[in-house]
Amino acid sequence: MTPPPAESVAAMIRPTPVTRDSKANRDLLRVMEGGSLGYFALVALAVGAMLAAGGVWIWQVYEGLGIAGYAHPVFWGAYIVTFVFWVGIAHAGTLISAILYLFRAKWRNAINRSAEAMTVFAVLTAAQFLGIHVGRIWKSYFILPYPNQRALWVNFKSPLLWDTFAITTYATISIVFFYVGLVPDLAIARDRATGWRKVLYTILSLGWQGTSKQWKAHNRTVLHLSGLATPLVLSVHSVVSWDFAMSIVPGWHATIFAPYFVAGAIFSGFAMVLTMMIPVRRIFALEEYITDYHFENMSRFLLLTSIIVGYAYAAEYFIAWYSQVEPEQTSFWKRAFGPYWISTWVMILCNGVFPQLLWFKKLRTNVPFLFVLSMLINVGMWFERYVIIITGLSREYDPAVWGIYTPSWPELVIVAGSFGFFCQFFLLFLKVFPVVAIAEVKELEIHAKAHGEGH
Amino acid sequence: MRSIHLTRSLPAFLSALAAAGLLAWAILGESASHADVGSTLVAGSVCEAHELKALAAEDPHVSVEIPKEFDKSFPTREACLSHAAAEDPDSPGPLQPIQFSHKHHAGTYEIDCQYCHSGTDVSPAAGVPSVELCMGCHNQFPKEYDQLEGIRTLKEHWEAKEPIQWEQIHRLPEHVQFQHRAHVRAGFDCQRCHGAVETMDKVYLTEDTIWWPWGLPSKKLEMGWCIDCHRENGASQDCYACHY
Amino acid sequence: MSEFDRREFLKIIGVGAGGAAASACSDPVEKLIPWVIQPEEITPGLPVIYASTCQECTTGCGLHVRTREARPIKLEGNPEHPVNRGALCARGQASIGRTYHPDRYRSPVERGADGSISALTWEEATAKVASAIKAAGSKVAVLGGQTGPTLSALIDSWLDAVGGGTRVVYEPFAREALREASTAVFGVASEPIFDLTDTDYVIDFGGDMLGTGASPVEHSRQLMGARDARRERGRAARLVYVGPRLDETASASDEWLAPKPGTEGLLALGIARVAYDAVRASGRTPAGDVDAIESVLKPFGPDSVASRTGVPAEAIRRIGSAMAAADRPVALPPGVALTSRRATATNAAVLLLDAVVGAVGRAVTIPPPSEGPVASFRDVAKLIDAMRSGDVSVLLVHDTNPIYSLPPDSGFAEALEKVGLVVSFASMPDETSERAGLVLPDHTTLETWGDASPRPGVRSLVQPTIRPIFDTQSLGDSLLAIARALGQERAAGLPSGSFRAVIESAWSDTDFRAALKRGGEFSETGASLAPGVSPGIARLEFKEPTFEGDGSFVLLPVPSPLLTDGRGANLPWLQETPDPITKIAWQSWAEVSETAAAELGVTPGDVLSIETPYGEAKVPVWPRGGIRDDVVALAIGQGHQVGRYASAAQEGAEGRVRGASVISLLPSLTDESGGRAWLAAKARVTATGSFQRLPFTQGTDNKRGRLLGESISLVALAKGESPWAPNQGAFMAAAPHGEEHGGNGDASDDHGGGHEGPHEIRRAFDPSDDSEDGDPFRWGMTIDVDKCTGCSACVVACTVENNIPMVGEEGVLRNRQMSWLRIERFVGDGYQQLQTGRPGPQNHEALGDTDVRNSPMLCQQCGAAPCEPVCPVFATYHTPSGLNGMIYNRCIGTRYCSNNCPYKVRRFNWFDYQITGWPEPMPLMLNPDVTVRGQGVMEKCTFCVQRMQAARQDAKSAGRDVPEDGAIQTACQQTCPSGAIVFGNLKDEKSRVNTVAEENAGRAYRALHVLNTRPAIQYLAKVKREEGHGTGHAAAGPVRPEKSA
Amino acid sequence: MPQLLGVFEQPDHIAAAAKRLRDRGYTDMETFSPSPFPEVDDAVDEKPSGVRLFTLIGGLAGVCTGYALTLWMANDWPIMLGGKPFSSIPPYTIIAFELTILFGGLMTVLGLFLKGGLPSMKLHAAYSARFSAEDFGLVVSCRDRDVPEIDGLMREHQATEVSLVEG
Repeated sequence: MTPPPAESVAAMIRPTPVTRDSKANRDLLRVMEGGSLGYFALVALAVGAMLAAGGVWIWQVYEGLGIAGYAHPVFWGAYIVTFVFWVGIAHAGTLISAILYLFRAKWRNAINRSAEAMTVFAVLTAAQFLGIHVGRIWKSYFILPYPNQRALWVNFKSPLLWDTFAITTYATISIVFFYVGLVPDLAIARDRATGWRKVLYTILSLGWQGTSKQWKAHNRTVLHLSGLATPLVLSVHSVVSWDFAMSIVPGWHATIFAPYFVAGAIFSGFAMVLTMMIPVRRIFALEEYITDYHFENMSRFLLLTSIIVGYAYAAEYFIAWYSQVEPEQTSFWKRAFGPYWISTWVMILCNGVFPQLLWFKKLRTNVPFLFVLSMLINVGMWFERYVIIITGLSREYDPAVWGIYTPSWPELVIVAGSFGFFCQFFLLFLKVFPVVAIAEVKELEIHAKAHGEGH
Repeated sequence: MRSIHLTRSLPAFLSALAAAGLLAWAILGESASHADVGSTLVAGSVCEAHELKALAAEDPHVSVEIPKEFDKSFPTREACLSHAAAEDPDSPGPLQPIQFSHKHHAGTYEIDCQYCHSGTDVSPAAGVPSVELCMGCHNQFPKEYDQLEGIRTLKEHWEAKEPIQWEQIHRLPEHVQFQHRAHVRAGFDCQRCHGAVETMDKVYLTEDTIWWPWGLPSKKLEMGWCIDCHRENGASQDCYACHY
Repeated sequence: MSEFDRREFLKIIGVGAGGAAASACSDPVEKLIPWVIQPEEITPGLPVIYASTCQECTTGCGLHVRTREARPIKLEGNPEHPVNRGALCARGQASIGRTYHPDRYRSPVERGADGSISALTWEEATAKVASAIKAAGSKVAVLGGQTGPTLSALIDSWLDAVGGGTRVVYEPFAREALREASTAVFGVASEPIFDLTDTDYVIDFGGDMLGTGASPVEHSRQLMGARDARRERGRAARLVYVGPRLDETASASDEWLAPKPGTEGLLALGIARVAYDAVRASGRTPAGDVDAIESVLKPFGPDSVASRTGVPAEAIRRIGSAMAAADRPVALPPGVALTSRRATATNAAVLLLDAVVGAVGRAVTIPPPSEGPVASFRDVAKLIDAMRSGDVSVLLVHDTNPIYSLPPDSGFAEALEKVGLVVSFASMPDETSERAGLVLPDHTTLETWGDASPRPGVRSLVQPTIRPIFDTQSLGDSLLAIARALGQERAAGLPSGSFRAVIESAWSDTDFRAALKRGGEFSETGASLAPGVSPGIARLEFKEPTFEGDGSFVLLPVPSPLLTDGRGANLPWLQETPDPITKIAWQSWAEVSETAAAELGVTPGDVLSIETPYGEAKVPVWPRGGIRDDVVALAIGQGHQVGRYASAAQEGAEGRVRGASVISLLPSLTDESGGRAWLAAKARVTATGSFQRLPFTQGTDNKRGRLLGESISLVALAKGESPWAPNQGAFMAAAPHGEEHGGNGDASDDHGGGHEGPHEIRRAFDPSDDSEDGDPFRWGMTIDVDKCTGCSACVVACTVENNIPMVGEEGVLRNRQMSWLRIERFVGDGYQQLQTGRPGPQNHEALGDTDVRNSPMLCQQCGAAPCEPVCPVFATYHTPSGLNGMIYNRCIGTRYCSNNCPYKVRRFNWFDYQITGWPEPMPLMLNPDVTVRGQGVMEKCTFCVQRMQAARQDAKSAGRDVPEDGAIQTACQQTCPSGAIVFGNLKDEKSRVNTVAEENAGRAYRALHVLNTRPAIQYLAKVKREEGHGTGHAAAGPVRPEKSA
Repeated sequence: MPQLLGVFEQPDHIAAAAKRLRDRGYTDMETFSPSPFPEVDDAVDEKPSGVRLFTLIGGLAGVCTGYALTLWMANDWPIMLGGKPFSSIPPYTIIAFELTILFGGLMTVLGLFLKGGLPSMKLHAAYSARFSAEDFGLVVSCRDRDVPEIDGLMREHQATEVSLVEG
């Protein structure tokens, strides 16, 4: 064989031309740059709220749970309410990334990243409340089945233990899922970043370079994680609902609870995604990536889940009446017309009635309206849990010891702090990680380009 | 006070004596038999006297001088040694307000545990003997025993009608209700939990650790340790047996 | 858990002999402090029980003082004592707290002119008093409450010895009118004794004998024994109550009449007249002067009486003839609340009725007049005059608090200013001792010697059971010391030794040691007379009393069953125990009828202004059905300014008055014979427009037909089959009362359940399912709702036995009270009540309706306990003996168990109550056998497991492997005056807990058993004896008009 | 041994190129693509990734652990609760389920790392930022004399440029 002609080889050796970056990269990485005064103001607000709550919590540990508004027989209050609320919020992320992934609903690409992020942060926030609400936080490690000198284990029959397992599993899996999806984008960022970000992304991106082996494994992993996360997300909120359904409290003890809670969770989760993404899209001018089309799809989901939730409300009342069990009837009567009627009607209006407006396409595509509605739904869903927990407990079997619970200010501070806790993470996320799954968005672009060239 | 001081540093004191003895023997050889006053050892208390006698007995070359007032049989040598050992800060266990030696009482003289710790068989609590009980015996003992600091302290308490504040060694948490009588009735020796007290001059918490299959230790008086024994002997594992 | 714990006892064992409590308390826990000299009878770790006598009121119940390491930890009734036979009331249970009260004087103190306080030694104090007395000559006066005979005699001889002077005995609740009446009717000046044993017809003219009467514990026992449902086949006692207000006795009665306040005497005469005719018709003649009787009775025909009292003539005739026909009837006189200005006549009328129906000499005995001074309000008035005119230069006050308990109108406070030196012997500060120049603090009952003679044939001893905690001295010794300080010649007339010696010499006629062991000398054959009616009765004139003031409401001052005349107000245990009727704690309330409330336009908690010519009080209102429209009732006892718990100091407002004192509204008037008249004022009642939340512990008395406090009619009971058999699960009790209460039947059909209810349970109840097969026990209880009067003795007993903390008024306002045992009070079967909004507390009483069910609610120790499986850490679990265990040190405080408990009997330590709530030296009374709970853990009734464990150990030591039936008594059972609670082993067929339940199988039910929780507690339904009467509520049926706020 | 880097703009082009080269026997090749394109990955090597096995093993381990843990602990010290059996499968199934998911998920990620060669310390010499933009890269190692042929093949399949990789 003869060696190749020298000139042809020489011809090939030329400096590679400077690469032209893709639009998606530029637009989406830009989000992470710098940070306006407003941004830092928000961060300060969030962190402040969290610190205030932390202070109150330390005081509570020192002084005793009595500083909260608990009144016999209502032994669960705002803390558990907020716990369930955040667990609910956590569900949209996994749903969007996992379930829609399995259904090959490509429109998810625009929002799944931020949704997953929310999942992670929401679960972390929720987990705080398990600790905040117990009487002896310093002994709460008893709840873990760890080998100990006492030779004493834990009670796996208790829904609270199911909770512990479900929440920890959910936190782990959603973090993993979030990160795995992030790796290719981190590589993109790595290739363009400088300074400390360069170092950070180099480490986090694990030397990703999009080779065929990597993509193969990656696709497979995402598929399997989606497959695992889908039943998980359904189980988690079922388990949370069983905290109530497994008890004998009138208004809690209902078979409908698991599906009802899951639907509610997805409902509130989507609402929260909207609440967060609408401003983000506006501020960072991402209209091109997060389009009204995405929002409309989400509002379709809102409509669907709202109908399910509304149906659950109706079913509860029907069963209470139909069962002819006096305590059940009383409990539900008190719910609607008793001391807590305001909460109940807030819940019914915000979750059951207002979302029906989404039947109109005009409103589905009206972003400001969606924003307001999503806010209302968040409020409504918090009150849903409040109504279920508090009214259930305040009117039980022994009329002699019915009681009224009203949250005390320390409780409310801590609840507010939980929002700060959640938001600080989300704000941080905006500046550190690509807010949209760039690689996946690009996949669509490239396809489009290819087909644009008429194949 | 000197005697007390000497007795307290008894081990050092003895080794010093031995050294002195050897030195004398090395230098003076045979002539040490009529050693001069300089190398004569003088006892400052009955307890020292006991030690010097013992020394002289095993080494005729050492010349010891026992003043008349210290040439007594009481307190006995055992008493002196126990008393000294009971206040040895280097031995395990906390120092008690009185140099009381369980070895001396329960070991040497084989006094039954329940003679002092009465009620163990009928009551949940094991009684701590009253000063009166101690005095019951110690009143009858010869005056010489007052040379021991412990005895003097005891009598001071008795005069002042002041209870003695012992250091507690075997202590369970507040939420444990222990029934001594149940365990005594079941025929367990005190040693099962309290260790071989009759061999201790100064009582301390003996080491007794069980290992669970999952590789964790449970130390004496910890819950796992109790449970282990309860399982071994088919005793109740009802939480209410101990916690209420 | 908490630093301050049962080990505290080991720490201070030395105190028993060393007497250095204060110093010992500060020692580190790791110290073991034995005795210097160990008393024979004391084995550390084992309780020692001493017999003594309760001094909380003048009844004189026998005590068993349970001590651990020479420290009283619990008071129990002395089973041998004829008065209380082992039971004890709430007040007696709480009185242990006096000894450990943080307010107590630590030593004698002197109050300077500028109010400055300075501590004195006893020598100084004694010297000061002595010199003052020397100077005063005969201008010395002793004002004190009723004391034991020996002390009383000593005081008299002491007065003579120190140079004369006046002595006044003053008891706010003295029953002078009764003594006077007995003088008039029988010519014997003494208080008759009423024995309800085996009575078959009892009529109480407003004495509230079961709550605030002369001897509630004794009368509860006797009455409940006499009307035991098991005797219904024979002739169980009927109880008729007469009074303006539905109080404890009325709630327990079969028929309740509410005549115009003050006309009870007239009603008695009316009944007596009917009875008299019947008696004569049956050929009997009442003993005594028949003409006098007839002349007195003549004007009181049923119809005229009916018009004057407002009681239907039919009732008068019926009751009259029933009394005459009865085999062993008895009528009891009115109590404090109804001592009007004609109290003597009223009492006389009642005694006359007794004489007419032949009760005298049987159920009613007249003891010979007691020697020694007796309480007299007239003497008090005299003393006040003397003080005002400066004839008293040294006043010694003991065992009483006149500044609080005398109406301001009496002028005592002003007169006190005129007294040179006031010496108080109070052991803890009260309004009076706060104005005393010198305080020589007395021992408490548990620290001192003494005796009492409740009645002829019964002498009982008081003996010290603990070394004085503080530098105090018993009254007797103080007096002797003063006398000696005055010099030999004066002291000569007095005994030389200590007061203890005085007691011993007083008891020299008996075997003192034996008496000490038994608690006294009891021979039921006390000398008593059975005189006939004397002509003296004709001197009395019987007519309606007069009232001061022009208000439209009669002001009814009700003695509190817990705080008595206010002496209990500084005991947190009593403050925190809800009032048996209204379920309000820590506060005062004004009771008016619902119609009156509607006219005033007030709802519960609205503050009323109650105004008499003598004063005004602003009190939140509690409208109720069970009170006459023309009456406003206020409980006596609150309204203190002094005392950590009596005043609002507990809420951090030092010196602010807690609640309101009704006494400040009352005139200082007397009845016709000089006794104090309480029912003497009319009040003007207006709404102030302001509102104050009342600390209710029970929001509604409507049980909504749920299976909680049940009742059953004689008809249904006779049928024999239980309406609550396990296979008839329903939230609504399936119509137990037959047709005339058909309402309930409808209820059950309307509102779920009934026989075809969805919650049907087919599984029969077998206790052996609920404990391990190997285990000999399944602990259980039988509670007789028919016997429960709601007196709440069990609540206090439980609190003291189990180291349960107090949470104060704020705590109660949030329903955070910690009591493991509460008494639920329901009226009627209730109905499904669908109010809207945030309704206030509900009340469903009605005039004449006695369908009140007091149902003690405690942990049901369920066999299938909902609380157990939900605990993630096994902190609550099922013990082999079938108990529902609660392990505090394992609890992490998720509170799920409480959510899942249908009975809501679990309590949570919201704060570190034990540490913050127990000031020194209160922790010394902690029960060392019960773990002290710290912050953040759940707690609940354990059936007194500490007692079980002890008993099982004792049994084993005694060679038995199980304690025999009755060896274990729970604290609540032990103290229950009416014996409503029986505890025992359900697995043992012959145990009382089983036999009692079987004998009453017809009325046995398990609370909310449709939830299939398989409770270990069986309730026995209340029996409705008088169909038609006492059922005004049921007549209204279950569907009452909504009363929604 | 020279390496040639061909840059493509469309996935199907690079896929075709890769296929063709493999047919010609050039098996030692690697691709860089900015987004997941199965056709590209399969062109290099159609064997499926082995991640699935990891997931399976993890899941099975999880479910076993779940039941073993609960059943053993419940019976190591049996404590009565509301009259329920010590070994009650239904509640324990929940624990087992959660552990299945947990272990399965973690094992899957392990699979990603092992099969995807992550984390890798240094990047491929031919890799550059353009491949995380929109371009596709195909690197082929070959003998010197095969360079022209490969160059030709790549350009044939619309490689925008072909170059030798230094070092």
